[in-house]
Amino acid sequence: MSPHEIVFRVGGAAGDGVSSTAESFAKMCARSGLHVWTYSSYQSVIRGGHVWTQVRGSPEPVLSHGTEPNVLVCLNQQTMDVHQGEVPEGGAVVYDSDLVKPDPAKVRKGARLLGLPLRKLAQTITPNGIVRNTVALGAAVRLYDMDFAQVEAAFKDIWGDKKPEVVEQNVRAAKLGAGEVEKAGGSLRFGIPFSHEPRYLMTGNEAVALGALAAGVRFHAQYPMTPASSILHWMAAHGPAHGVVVKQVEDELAAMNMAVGAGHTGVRSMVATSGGGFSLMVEAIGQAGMTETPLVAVLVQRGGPSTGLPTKTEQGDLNLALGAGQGDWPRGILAPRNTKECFDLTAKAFNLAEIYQTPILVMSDLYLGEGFRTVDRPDFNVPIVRGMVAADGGVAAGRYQRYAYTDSGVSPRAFPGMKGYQYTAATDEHMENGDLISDVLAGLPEFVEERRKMHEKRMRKLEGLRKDMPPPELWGSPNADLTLLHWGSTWGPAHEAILQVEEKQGLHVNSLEFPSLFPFHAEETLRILKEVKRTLAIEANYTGQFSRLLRAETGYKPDFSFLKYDGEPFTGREIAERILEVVA
Amino acid sequence: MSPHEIVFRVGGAAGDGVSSTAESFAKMCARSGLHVWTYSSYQSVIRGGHVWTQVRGSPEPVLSHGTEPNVLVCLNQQTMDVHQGEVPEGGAVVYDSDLVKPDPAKVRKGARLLGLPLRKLAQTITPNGIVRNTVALGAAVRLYDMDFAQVEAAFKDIWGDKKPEVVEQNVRAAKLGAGEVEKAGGSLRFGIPFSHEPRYLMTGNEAVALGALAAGVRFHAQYPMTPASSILHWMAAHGPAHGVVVKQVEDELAAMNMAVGAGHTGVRSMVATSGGGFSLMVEAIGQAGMTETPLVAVLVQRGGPSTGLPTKTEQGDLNLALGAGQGDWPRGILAPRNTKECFDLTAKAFNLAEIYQTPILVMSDLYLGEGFRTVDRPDFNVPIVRGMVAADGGVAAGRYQRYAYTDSGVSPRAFPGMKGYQYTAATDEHMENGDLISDVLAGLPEFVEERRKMHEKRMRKLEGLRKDMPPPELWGSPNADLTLLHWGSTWGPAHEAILQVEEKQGLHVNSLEFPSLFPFHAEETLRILKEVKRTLAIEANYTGQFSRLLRAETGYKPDFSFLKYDGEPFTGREIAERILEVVA
Amino acid sequence: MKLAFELETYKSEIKPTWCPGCGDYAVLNALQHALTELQLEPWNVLIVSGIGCSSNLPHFLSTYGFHAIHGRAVAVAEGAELANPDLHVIVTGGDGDGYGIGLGHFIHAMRRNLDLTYIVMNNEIYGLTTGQASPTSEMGMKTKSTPIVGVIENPIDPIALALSAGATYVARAFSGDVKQMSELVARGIEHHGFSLIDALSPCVTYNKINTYDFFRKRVYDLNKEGHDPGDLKAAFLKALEWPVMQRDRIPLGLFYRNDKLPTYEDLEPAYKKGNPVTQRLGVEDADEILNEFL
Amino acid sequence: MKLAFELETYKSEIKPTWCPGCGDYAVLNALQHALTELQLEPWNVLIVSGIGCSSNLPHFLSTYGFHAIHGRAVAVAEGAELANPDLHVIVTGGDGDGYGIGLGHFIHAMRRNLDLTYIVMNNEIYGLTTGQASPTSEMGMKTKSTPIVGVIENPIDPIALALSAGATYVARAFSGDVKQMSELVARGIEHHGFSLIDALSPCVTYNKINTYDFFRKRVYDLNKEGHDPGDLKAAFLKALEWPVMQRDRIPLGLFYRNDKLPTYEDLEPAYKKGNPVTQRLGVEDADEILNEFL
Ligand SMILES: Cc1ncc(C[n+]2csc(CCOP(=O)(O)OP(=O)(O)O)c2C)c(N)n1
Ligand SMILES: Cc1ncc(C[n+]2csc(CCOP(=O)(O)OP(=O)(O)O)c2C)c(N)n1
Ligand code: SF4
Ligand code: SF4
Ligand SMILES: [Mg+2]
Ligand SMILES: [Mg+2]
Repeated sequence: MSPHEIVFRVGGAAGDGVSSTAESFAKMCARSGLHVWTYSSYQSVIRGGHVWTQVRGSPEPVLSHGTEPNVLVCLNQQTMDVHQGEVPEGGAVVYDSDLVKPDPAKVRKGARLLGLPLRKLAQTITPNGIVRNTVALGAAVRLYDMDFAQVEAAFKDIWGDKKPEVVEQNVRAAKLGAGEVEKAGGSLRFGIPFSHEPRYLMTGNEAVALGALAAGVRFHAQYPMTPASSILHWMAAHGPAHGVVVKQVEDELAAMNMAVGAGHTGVRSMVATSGGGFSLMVEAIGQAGMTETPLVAVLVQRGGPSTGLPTKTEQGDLNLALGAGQGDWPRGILAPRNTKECFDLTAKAFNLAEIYQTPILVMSDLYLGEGFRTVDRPDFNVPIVRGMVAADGGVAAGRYQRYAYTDSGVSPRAFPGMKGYQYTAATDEHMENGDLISDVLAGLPEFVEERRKMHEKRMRKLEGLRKDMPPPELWGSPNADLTLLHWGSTWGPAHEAILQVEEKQGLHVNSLEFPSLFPFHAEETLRILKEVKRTLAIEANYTGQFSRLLRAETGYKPDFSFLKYDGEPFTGREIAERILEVVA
Repeated sequence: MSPHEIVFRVGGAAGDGVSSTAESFAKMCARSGLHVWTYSSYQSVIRGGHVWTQVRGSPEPVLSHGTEPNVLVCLNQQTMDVHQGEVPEGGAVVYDSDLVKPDPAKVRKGARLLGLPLRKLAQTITPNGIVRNTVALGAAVRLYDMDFAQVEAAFKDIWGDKKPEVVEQNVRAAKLGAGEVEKAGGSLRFGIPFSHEPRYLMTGNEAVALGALAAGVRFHAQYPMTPASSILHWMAAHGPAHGVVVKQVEDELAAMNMAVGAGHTGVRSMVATSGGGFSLMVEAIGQAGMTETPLVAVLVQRGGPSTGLPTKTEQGDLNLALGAGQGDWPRGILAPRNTKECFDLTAKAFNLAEIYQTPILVMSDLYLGEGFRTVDRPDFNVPIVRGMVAADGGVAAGRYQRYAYTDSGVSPRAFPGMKGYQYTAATDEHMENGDLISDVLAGLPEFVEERRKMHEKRMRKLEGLRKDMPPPELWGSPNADLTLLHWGSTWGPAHEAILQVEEKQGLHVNSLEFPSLFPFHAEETLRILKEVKRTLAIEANYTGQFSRLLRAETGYKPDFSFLKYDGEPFTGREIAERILEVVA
Repeated sequence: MKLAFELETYKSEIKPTWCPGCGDYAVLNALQHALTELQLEPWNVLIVSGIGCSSNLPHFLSTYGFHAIHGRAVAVAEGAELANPDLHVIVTGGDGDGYGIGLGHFIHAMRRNLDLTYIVMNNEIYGLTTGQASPTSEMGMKTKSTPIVGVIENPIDPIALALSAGATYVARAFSGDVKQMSELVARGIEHHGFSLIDALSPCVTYNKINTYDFFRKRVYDLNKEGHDPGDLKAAFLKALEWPVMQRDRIPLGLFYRNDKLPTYEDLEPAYKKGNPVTQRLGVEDADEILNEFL
Repeated sequence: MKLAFELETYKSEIKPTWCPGCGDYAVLNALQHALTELQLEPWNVLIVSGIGCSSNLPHFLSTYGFHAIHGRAVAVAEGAELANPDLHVIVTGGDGDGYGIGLGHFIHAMRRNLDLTYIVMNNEIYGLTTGQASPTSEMGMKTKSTPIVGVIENPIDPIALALSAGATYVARAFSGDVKQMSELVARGIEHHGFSLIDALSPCVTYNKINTYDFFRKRVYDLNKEGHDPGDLKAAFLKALEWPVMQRDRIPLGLFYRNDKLPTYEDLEPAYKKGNPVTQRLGVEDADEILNEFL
């Protein structure tokens, strides 16, 4: 059985260059016209440990990184020990024959064992053997019958014109590897059709950064934290050329407070972090809610609690996002399901933040944020809606009412620098003109009333915001026996599972998914839920944080749940298994 | 109609000594054998503004600070302007006749107007007239027919033996005021029976501090923040004599992290703060959950969001408490309803924290935390249960398993200093012995399993914890037409309202109340809710945070709600009105 | 010559809510004088503060203001300044706010040498929370939070910290001398880089030790005594005089000034495209950006 | 004489997970030597760290350890030390952890002069997060987060900050000289009060500028050059040498030591009742406490 798709896995120790090898390979796949999806399993250490990356490439759209690798590259013995049994019939295990020994008892029947003296071969090109991984890569390229032109193009892309000798060495190394395959049986003859129409390949984090850039972000503050760091890296490298001030700051408290200061002056402002860092932003994001300052906060979740599993995925920060900041204030929470939505919803978040003058969170996770996926060309021509601004250039008649009571709860903003609109924004409760209630007026009957009105004004924004947030979406056959409920990155594996049980078991399963989580579309959700039969909630956390939100908002309790909290992303296969269990 | 109770209100500007005058008066009431309940309305400013305190004293137990004052003392014109219309027939308005003018059109019929040259009278005693308020106090004492012996005793208590001349001056001043009343019609003849059996008078914050002391707290770290500051003040003054290390530290991050360090060494450790400060503790409290470090965190809520209404009350930090810290970790949340429970539940919190080796939150609010209430003598003889500790003095056989898997999820603790039990506690995911999973092992099949087991072990504690947390309580007539749902300080006004509508309208209303909020007693609550007719949820916040929790946990949605978010505490009267509206 | 902006122009409708006699009145006054001297347009000035008595200051001015959360004023101000470098961003607040909870931001901002002016109303106490020890409270001082043996921590030496951290304009003023203070503030605002003015501003309600009198007896003008603000090492030695070395003489004036160093804004590459606030949004060259992903 | 505790005694079962050549091996080694020299009982030593490559250190020792969250190690350690002053509490971590996100705690701890020893593995980079600028990164250094013009902030001068903040033992060591480092660490642990050892500990993976070689060419022993650690002013001048004044000569050794000042623990009134960890819980004299409320 030839699989018609690539599932390439390379493993070694941290420092072995596993992920850069896999990235090059992913790029080659995308350039060959395949749909690509990657997953990197790594640990919180710079050298050592066991890391591996899987690259799935297929002429058809893909929805997960797949399961069994049909080519496995073992750069060290541990990789062999851990993964050798997973390569199916027809696949190949490539390994460094000087370092690594397979256990024939564990390797599956029909999987080709391809031991190559990788380092020695590499040393024929450079004495330090630095191109070792490329030799293996070349072997894989040959095993999959990929076009060598893409190899060359990819290396050129990576090292550019600046290091032609490196490109040349790598191309030679890849050819060496390919030659070895030739000697040992040739390709695997999967017959994968390559269109050679290059596809865009990016991580969710990069898509977030691109979406922000398209939407006109002009200030980005971040403190490094896995798995959000690559947003900072991309922004720092590319933002300034587009006029974006990008700052690595002293901590996440500073990041959020700076973003508030920047947002206050009228630029589109943003932070990105993971749960631990977001925990430190909790006080300051409430400040933005109170001063009605727009900003976008990207929260890329990882395994918790506390430092937890820094390099593993989870969806465990929803309670944190819902509860961030003392008291009630209007927040919006968007949750992209895939790379495209990372771009789209981030761009949208900037509009919502400015229209409603309040922080909008974009919640993703390690699986989505760090994994490479092919996408259609993102459309940079996103609408830019800046919301209500006080008559620019004019002068306020009388005292400017920054927090004027309105039906929508939104009041026209003015920015420092605008003549005649001077006011002071305050985190204490205040009146329409910004003057404090808290300092000498609180408790006086008319100011009790004022407080009530101002608090209601702020909270009223949630109504408009809800309407502007993307509603829940029912995907799949309309009359399904089971409806999956999920959010965020579970989208891919969930869809894959649905297609799988449809194809294999003839089951009709659909899924109700939530690109926005707050303010919650309770009515719409209930309307949909009334029509469905049974439900299975799928979440990557222990307590079912989304299910709790759903129940708090609608009273609805999913019939079944599938909770995973071991740090690994869901696979289509395990969701399919759970579906079968449930409908049985 | 003579009211048989004291409702004394004194108002002026900040800096006028309003609250200390009221405190002295409250003390006199308590010493006279009355039940006392106070409320202070003040603002976030040190001088100026309009502040007032109400002291209710009654031979019967009281449940709120009451509404209309039967003696009002106006130290400035604004107090007169704001409050003069509230004094009912038979009451009296005392005011400084040189500064303040009543508006006869606004004063109710039958309220006695008692203008006294307070400052001038005071100046006959000390040239700076510092005892001005005491003159007014003396007038009130006389108006209520209180025993002058209590006045003297109270002043002695306040200034002690150290300042006999101050005591003497104040007694003389009070007598001057009383003399003026004599001249102007004598007492109000309420005929309040004074038992003169002194009662204990304290704030909720003091009760928390006492409860902690009784339970053996040995480390307390805090950063000042209204309305939690008085916990620090009391502790700083009294803790060290009992061996408690009490530290005002640089910020709330430090407070929580220090408490974690202290808890780790084996002392009973505590922090206190309000919502803004708790926001800064969010990351570090998750650290305690992960390292399984016991500690008690007291969260005294005030008006939000952000800096909000620093001197006003609210119950708006429940979402914050429920969501604090990325990922899932086991937390307990207790919510005392009254001063006695502030003592009891704080003491209990220390036991729960050590038994379950995890942070326990005690949530109160400004109304409860800062208000003075009479209580029965707190019993310091609280049980002290320290939970599982590794064989003290012994030496661990093999490597000590700090996080050994157990059915309860609780593993025997060892403390630094115990020979042979050395281990490293880590916020990264770890194994039974504390070694990290996250650094080189995460993602390997057996450690995926290990992570799952460790996470389940931690979260399993919630089951035991739930059983040990005080369950919901149904108070009042068993077959009521309406059941109130509420938590925390709403207890008093809610009970008052229930008694009121029972007495006046013959309505049967009871209330379901929740001294613990998390882990939630879902089954028990549902069992009770099945038996009740209609429900009215009463909460001091905008979004109904408790109602959302209730629904998330049980699916139950209260039939009606009464949400208040103007910073003022509920009054029995307004709850009664809402009850009538609802049952109409 | 008639001024475009009189002192009155900078006053807001709101009367300060401080206690009568509070040192913060003098700071407000000095700041108003400095703004008048510099004739800054009120709409191009942004005053950022934290939380505390002192942090109420922005409300009393007719400029733009941002009354942030406790301890974060400097960070908020950095964001505003970076987003719109054409604004005159001035940070005001208390010793607790800036040297206590906000200490990290304070030092990191100085090492950035951002073009900010920071005026700390240092009253050596927590005013708004009714009298707890502050990071500048003297050893032994009894407060609500240190009632038994008093403060047992060394006070922060903000001048030495600022010098260590790279601030390029470091001064100390005293509310008892508004003239000197407004001069130091005006020069600080003018200064191209981070300027700190530690303003000794007595809290008449809660600090009965560090009163006007206390300071009047001890302060002296270090510049009049020949200190050269161009000499960093000398500045350090002056910084240590008080509160580290002794309690008897307190130097006021300009400790250090260095106009030769580039500011953060001078070095920030994004400004090549202009002030972020006035840039057109959207991206011109999507292709160039996207090609990297092909 | 046979030692009760050999060097080996202090090693845990876990092999360090640092990159081969990482400077942190030397720090671990120096610490083990210091513990051995001082013959501290492993069960009475608590090593507290934050998060970072360097912060993994406690796992490699056979003492007690607390591997806290990023930037909070000092605060956690203060709590542990205050709760059980009989422990030897040592804090270890990175430059980002201590001088970046943790800067506020660092300075406040020093002004308390708590009896803690703090060893900062200063590699001038963020190691664990794969190579961003740290607060001690040099101006101009290109990193993942500063790829265009490099770092544009002045580096933190931890020695000057420590001296400004009141630390009573301030030293700098280098991973290229384990002997000197273990000597400085041992004296720091012995020292009664807060001791800082800024340990220059190259990150061989992400910092290609501040390498062993870089340091070897520049370091010198300031004590051998006659510096008197009793002289605070001289210590300041030495502190400024690098990185403030120049880049060519980097002083190592003991900048400052003052044994005459009381520690926080000396002044804390609660210890009259003994070590909090060993006190009996509960209250003896409820009446006395309660009478205040009558
Ligand atoms: C996170 C947080 N913690 C605590 C507080 C309470 N608080 C308000 S002002 C203040 C300190 C005020 O002292 P300082 O900054 O010196 O200003 P001052 O009132 O003396 O001018 C504190 C602790 C707060 N608002 N937020
Ligand atoms: C609140 C928070 N923010 C960010 C991180 C991510 N993080 C982990 S280690 C680290 C910096 C490490 O640098 P350093 O402290 O210098 O240690 P090194 O790895 O260089 O030894 C960061 C930013 C975190 N764990 N927690
Ligand atoms: S309390 Fe002190 S700092 Fe606050 S306004 Fe009054 S005098 Fe000023
Ligand atoms: S990345 Fe750098 S600091 Fe981290 S272990 Fe490797 S060499 Fe050491
Ligand atoms: Mg102050
Ligand atoms: Mg580092």
